[in-house]
Amino acid sequence: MSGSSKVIENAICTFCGCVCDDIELTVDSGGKYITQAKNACVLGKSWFLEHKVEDFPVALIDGKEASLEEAVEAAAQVFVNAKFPTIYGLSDTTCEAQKEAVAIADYLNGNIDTTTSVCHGPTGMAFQGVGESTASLGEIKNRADFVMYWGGNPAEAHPRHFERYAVNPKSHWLPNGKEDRTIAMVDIRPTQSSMIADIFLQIKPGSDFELLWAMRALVKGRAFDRSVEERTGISLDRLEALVQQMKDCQFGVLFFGMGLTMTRGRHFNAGALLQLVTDLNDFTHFVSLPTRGHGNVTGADNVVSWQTGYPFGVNFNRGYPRFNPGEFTTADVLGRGEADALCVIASDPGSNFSAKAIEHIKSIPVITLDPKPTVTSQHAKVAFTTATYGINVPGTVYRMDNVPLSLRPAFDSPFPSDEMVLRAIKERICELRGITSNHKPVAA
Amino acid sequence: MKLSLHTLPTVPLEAEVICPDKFIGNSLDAISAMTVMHGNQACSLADFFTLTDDGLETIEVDGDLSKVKLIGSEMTQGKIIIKGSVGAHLGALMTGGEILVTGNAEDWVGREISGGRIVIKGDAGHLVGSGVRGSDTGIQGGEIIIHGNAKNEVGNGMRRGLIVIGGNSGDFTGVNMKAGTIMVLGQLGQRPGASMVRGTIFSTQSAQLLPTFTYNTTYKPTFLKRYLIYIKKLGFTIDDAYLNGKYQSWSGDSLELNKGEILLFAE
Amino acid sequence: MSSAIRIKNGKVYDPLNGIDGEIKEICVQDGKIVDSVPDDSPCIDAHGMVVLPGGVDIHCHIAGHKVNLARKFMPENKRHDVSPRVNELRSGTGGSVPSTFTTGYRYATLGYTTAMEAAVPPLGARHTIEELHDTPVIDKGFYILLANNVCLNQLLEKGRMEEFREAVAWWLNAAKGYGVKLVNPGGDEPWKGHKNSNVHDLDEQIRGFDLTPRKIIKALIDATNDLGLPHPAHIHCNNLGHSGNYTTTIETMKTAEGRRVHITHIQFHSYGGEVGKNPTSKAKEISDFINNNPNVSADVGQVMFGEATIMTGDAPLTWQLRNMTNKKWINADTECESGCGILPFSYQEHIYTHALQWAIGLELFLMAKDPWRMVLSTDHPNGGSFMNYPKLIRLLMDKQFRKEQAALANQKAINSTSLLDLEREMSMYEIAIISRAAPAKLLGLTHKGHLGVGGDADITIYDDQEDKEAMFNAARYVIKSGKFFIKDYEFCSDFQGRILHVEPEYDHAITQKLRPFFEDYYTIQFDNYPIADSYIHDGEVVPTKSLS
Amino acid sequence: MLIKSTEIIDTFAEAFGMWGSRVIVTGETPKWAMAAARSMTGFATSVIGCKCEAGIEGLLTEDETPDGRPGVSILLFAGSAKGLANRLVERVGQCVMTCPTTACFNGLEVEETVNVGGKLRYFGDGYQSSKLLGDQRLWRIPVMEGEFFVEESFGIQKAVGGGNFLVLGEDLNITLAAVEAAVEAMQLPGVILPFPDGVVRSGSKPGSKYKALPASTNDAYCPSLRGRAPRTELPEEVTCVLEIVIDGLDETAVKEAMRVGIMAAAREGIRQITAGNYGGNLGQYHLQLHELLRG
Repeated sequence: MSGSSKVIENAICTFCGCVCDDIELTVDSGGKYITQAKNACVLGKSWFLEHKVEDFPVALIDGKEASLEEAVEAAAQVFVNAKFPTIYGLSDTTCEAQKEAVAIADYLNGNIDTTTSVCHGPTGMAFQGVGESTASLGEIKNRADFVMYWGGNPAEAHPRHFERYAVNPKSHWLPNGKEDRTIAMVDIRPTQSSMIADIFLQIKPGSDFELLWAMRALVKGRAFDRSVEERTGISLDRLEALVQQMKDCQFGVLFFGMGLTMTRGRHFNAGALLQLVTDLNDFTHFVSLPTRGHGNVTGADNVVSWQTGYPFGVNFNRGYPRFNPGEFTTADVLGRGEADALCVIASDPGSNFSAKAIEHIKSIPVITLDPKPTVTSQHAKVAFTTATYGINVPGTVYRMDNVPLSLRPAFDSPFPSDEMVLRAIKERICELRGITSNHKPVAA
Repeated sequence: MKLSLHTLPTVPLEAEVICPDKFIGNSLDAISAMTVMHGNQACSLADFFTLTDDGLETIEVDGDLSKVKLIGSEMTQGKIIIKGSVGAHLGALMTGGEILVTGNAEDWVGREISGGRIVIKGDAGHLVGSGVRGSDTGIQGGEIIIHGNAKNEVGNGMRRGLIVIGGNSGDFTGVNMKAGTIMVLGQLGQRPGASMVRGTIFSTQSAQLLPTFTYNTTYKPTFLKRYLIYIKKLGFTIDDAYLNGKYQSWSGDSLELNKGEILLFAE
Repeated sequence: MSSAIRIKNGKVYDPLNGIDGEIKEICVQDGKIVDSVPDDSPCIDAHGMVVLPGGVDIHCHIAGHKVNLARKFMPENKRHDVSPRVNELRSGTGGSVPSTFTTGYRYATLGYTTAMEAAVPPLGARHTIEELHDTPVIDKGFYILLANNVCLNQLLEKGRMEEFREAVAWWLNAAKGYGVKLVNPGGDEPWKGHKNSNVHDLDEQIRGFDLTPRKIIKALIDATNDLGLPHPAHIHCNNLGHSGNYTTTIETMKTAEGRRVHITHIQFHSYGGEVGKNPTSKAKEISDFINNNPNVSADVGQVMFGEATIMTGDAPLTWQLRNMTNKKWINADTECESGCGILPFSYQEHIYTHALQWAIGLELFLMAKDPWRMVLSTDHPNGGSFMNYPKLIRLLMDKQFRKEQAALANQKAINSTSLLDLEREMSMYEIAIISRAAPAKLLGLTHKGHLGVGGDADITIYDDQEDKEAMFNAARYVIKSGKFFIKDYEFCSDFQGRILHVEPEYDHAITQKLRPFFEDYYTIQFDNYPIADSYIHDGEVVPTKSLS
Repeated sequence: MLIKSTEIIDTFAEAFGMWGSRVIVTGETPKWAMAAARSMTGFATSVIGCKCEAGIEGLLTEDETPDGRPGVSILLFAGSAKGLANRLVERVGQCVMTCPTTACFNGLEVEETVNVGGKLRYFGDGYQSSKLLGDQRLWRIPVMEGEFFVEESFGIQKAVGGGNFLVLGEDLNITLAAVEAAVEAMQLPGVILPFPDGVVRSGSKPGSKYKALPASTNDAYCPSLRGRAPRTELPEEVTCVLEIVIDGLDETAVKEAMRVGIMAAAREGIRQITAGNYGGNLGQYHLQLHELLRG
């Protein structure tokens, strides 16, 4: 690969859950970095353009450079010597790697959890309680004449969400695009996103549940107390008008973000929203979607679900999967000081978990897989440098609406993929544990 | 039978074998050899506990058991006394018998029980007397008595039975309740009774209720006095003011059947 | 491990080769049935045992987006049905929607070695294949949903039939599908676009299109036949579950005008009575029609009492069921292609409708004159888990057992059917037809469902027991592609099965017509839509008959 | 046998098997509990004409009642379990539910129960709700003043009705004084005296010359018929006879009540104390006076 630059069409950006697949990447003639990322948003551009293959060692053991084989051996030893090994992260890697991670947890009788538990885990729990009505993003692009965002700021977190999926697109059913849609926002403060809204409800912090509950009562025609005006800061007149609009639309959608799911009330907030949308289906077609963050967090949910039956927070201590958020979710397992080994794949709990959890991380052997050094990898017993998915590594990722896509990597990396490292560790664990495997290695 | 913790577990210890039903008819040796799961390692009870046969059927357990889960799980009879604090899922799926804990308990005390009585002298974690995620059914009977505070989701999905919290309860007390009684002698957290269908939530303090609850009256509910006297006999100190006082009665959740009630002390 | 196996002294049932319980030697070499193997080959003495081809499930829901939604949805119903890891066999969970590994192992444990996922929106095909990769042992394929496809509907309303057929072929290739599935043809548009309404008549105009359900059905029956697909159009008729829907079902079958067609879970489409009132059995009318029309085949979609999960592309149906049961509910739309609904369900003996459904399914089995065209399914997990198959087989083989079970169900329902008058007991040969030979034949899988030379060495061996439920519950040996999965009741190895798909020929010019549609209607790039060949790790292209 | 100067006849009181129940009525004040109790035990003297026999067993303090309020304990008896169940529903419904502030509890912890609150609940017109405390199911029926709280099931048990003794006195005043003293002494647990303030003057014999009547005046003990009746049981000096009838939850309680009653009634001026029997063919219990007095 020398001389001319290479162009990758329809490349896939995994920076956020939008997983835009219309990026045109230009790779420099040396095949070492990306010079252009056409169609990408500001976040996507920096994701692609700032990605450089740096001169890190492939692995560190106790902070000292080590070969891949040595590191795999060291990691396998950490794992097999643990009584409660916990694997965490997985939202920024391919489904192929995620599968290997679940296999390791299974063969170790360990614990596995993804970043879902700290973002839309509450949504998952709410969904288990009350169900949902949802749609793939194209249906929203095509049909949604009422679009509402609750507790999120897509303009900044998912810059192309409006343009590609929900606000601007013109379609057979909505030939005038945004003009044919009503855009509503609910948030505790004006944001970049709320500027484009036809309707903006600025609610008092911590009153989402009450507002959703009052809206449900309005939809269902049930009694409720006017005090909700005072509690939420939204007048009943406005609320009634809004609910009427929601019932009257042809196809409504309610997107929601972590402003709803990670504030007090958590899974109940999400559940209230999902139930509101379900209630609205007695009048019209209405769907909801969490605006999920990381590139392949939705894939992690899917892989863990199909392999174990449960979406996140899965424990194999007894030889079969068990699920219990709060009990087997990583922040809790570490916060209570329960895990005795931790493997982090493409995540950095060392920088964002509670002080208690971080203190515990420092007290146990940690294995990290990440393209770059992280706060967590500073404490790692074994730290692998891996290639970046989507840029260097092929594989499958899921968009926030559960639509899977095959990655189109731009150039090779000298580093192994997460999948390769994890498979090597898995195979070594099986050897050490005497687990014979007939699984043929899967061709990439 | 007396058990005394001699080795602190380093990771969660799952010890559903500590249960009268499992011990009955077994020798000390057989009981000592019963399997507990220390993380992913199968160990014996004796690896963690010193066992002494005092000839009594009551099981007495000593030590810091806050990492020991599932004690008394599926218990149908007899008594367990825990001198200290205890881990999650205490008495899960219990149908009879009694468990007494002198210290605190972690989450999921009395998950899905349908009978028996659990008494915690200290505080309890989240989801006291609740069902599992995804299920709409919590406890179906029995009594859970917490003398201290409890965290969120007390009695989630509760269908029958009595839960008493001597101190404060967390958010969403009695959420999704189908029936039964939750008595909180302290302050209710946010949004009590959300989605409740039937049942009673009581508190000696005022509380901010959801908009889908409507005020009925302030009166002296006879049945409540019956309940207060009942729990007084269980060892709670109940002020005469509460025994003879008036309570605000609220109905909800109007999004469901609107047959639930919240009673808040008024005067 | 030598790849040769000899099975001797077993009682062999191989209906495709006309073998009805003969003691016959079966030889296996390199994954295929062969004439003979070297004398020193490993040998199973199957004395006192019954040797059958591996089971073939023509219609189930085991992989893909909606299946996975159902898994995530119901953590509560599988806690007590776990599947622990056994050596390298991966762990999992059961319930009515098992995890992928458990699905593969459990099917194989029952002696089933092939299963077809019945409803995949092409946009979700990649996801389905991902899951099928993790569904071990069995061979599998899937049908793609095309009866509510906006692009195809637009071609159809303009009468561009050739392009329509080309597009169907393109879609099968792009999605790596095995067949074409129709679910509630034309119903998605009113559901998504008109306040959750639905179509109810085959000749009703579909809102927004100059089109009727009948036109869609006809076009897809023709396209599948014209493309020479191994399996014809696989139809979930309109009005599923509604009282009086049997006329819709008969009309749908008539639409085939003598061409091959498969009606799925026909039990759910065999109801008399008036809409909104209690259904009655029209099993007789449906059976008569099928008995007299050899171009039509069906699978039953038997309802079994107990836990189930409703999981279907027929979203309006699940919405109605939600309003009846007041349980948690999922709706999930896929752009331009499909809808989907999910809810937990339980069939209870004492409930009139459930008991009636149970009885109608059995009537359909027992009234079928040609077992080759009325095959076994529970529409897993809709009518109940595939784990119910052994019990269902016993219900068909054992009149006494059937009567005992009927006595436990709602008597008003049972007595309104002819079930108690049906004295037929299916033979082992007939069971081999409805669970093995016939589904393989209907699927056009010439190398499956039989034990003739050249066939796939998918073989199950059971102890010959009086209690057929116990017998079919525990295969003693399961051989898949010549490899032992179960040997003397024990799991002995873990391996992947193949993904079966078709590659009908088409004129690549069609992509020039489809590309602009994708740009307007889809949110993924046209070039990112088709699934690369390399995505299939172990695939098998089942040939189509040439277009000429 | 003589007690003081009173002769105790060597005979027996012939008592009958009945079904009995104990009802605890509480109120905000003793007054309202008693109001309900009086109403509930009214017109319940004899199964001959009232379908049930009832009386107040005793007063209960706040500490003794299930809901910590003042209460009254009532015993109610009827000839059959089914009859008792019907009477309980009628009387709790009409006399307790109607009475301000009251609540109503079962006072008999026995195996066999009848449904009372569970039937009255329908008065709540769908607004009723139930509570389960331990094994006790209780109903809350909204009423204009608040709510009526009533237990679902009431224990019933086989009981003894018609324990009795007759006090034969020389004149009215002496006889009244004797029975009043007896009644006071007989306020014991497990028994009630169903007649007005415990005393009946119209003692009866079974049968009548009038076909429709099951019982008629006890002519052998009517002083005014001494000359006309075919037979008299009265010594010459006796001018007045009063009877005390006892219903109790078991034979022991009835006997004990009879014993203390007879002891209290025996005195100067009371010539004899005897008991009503019908030849021993009608009732299953023969309560021998001498035997019970000897203890």
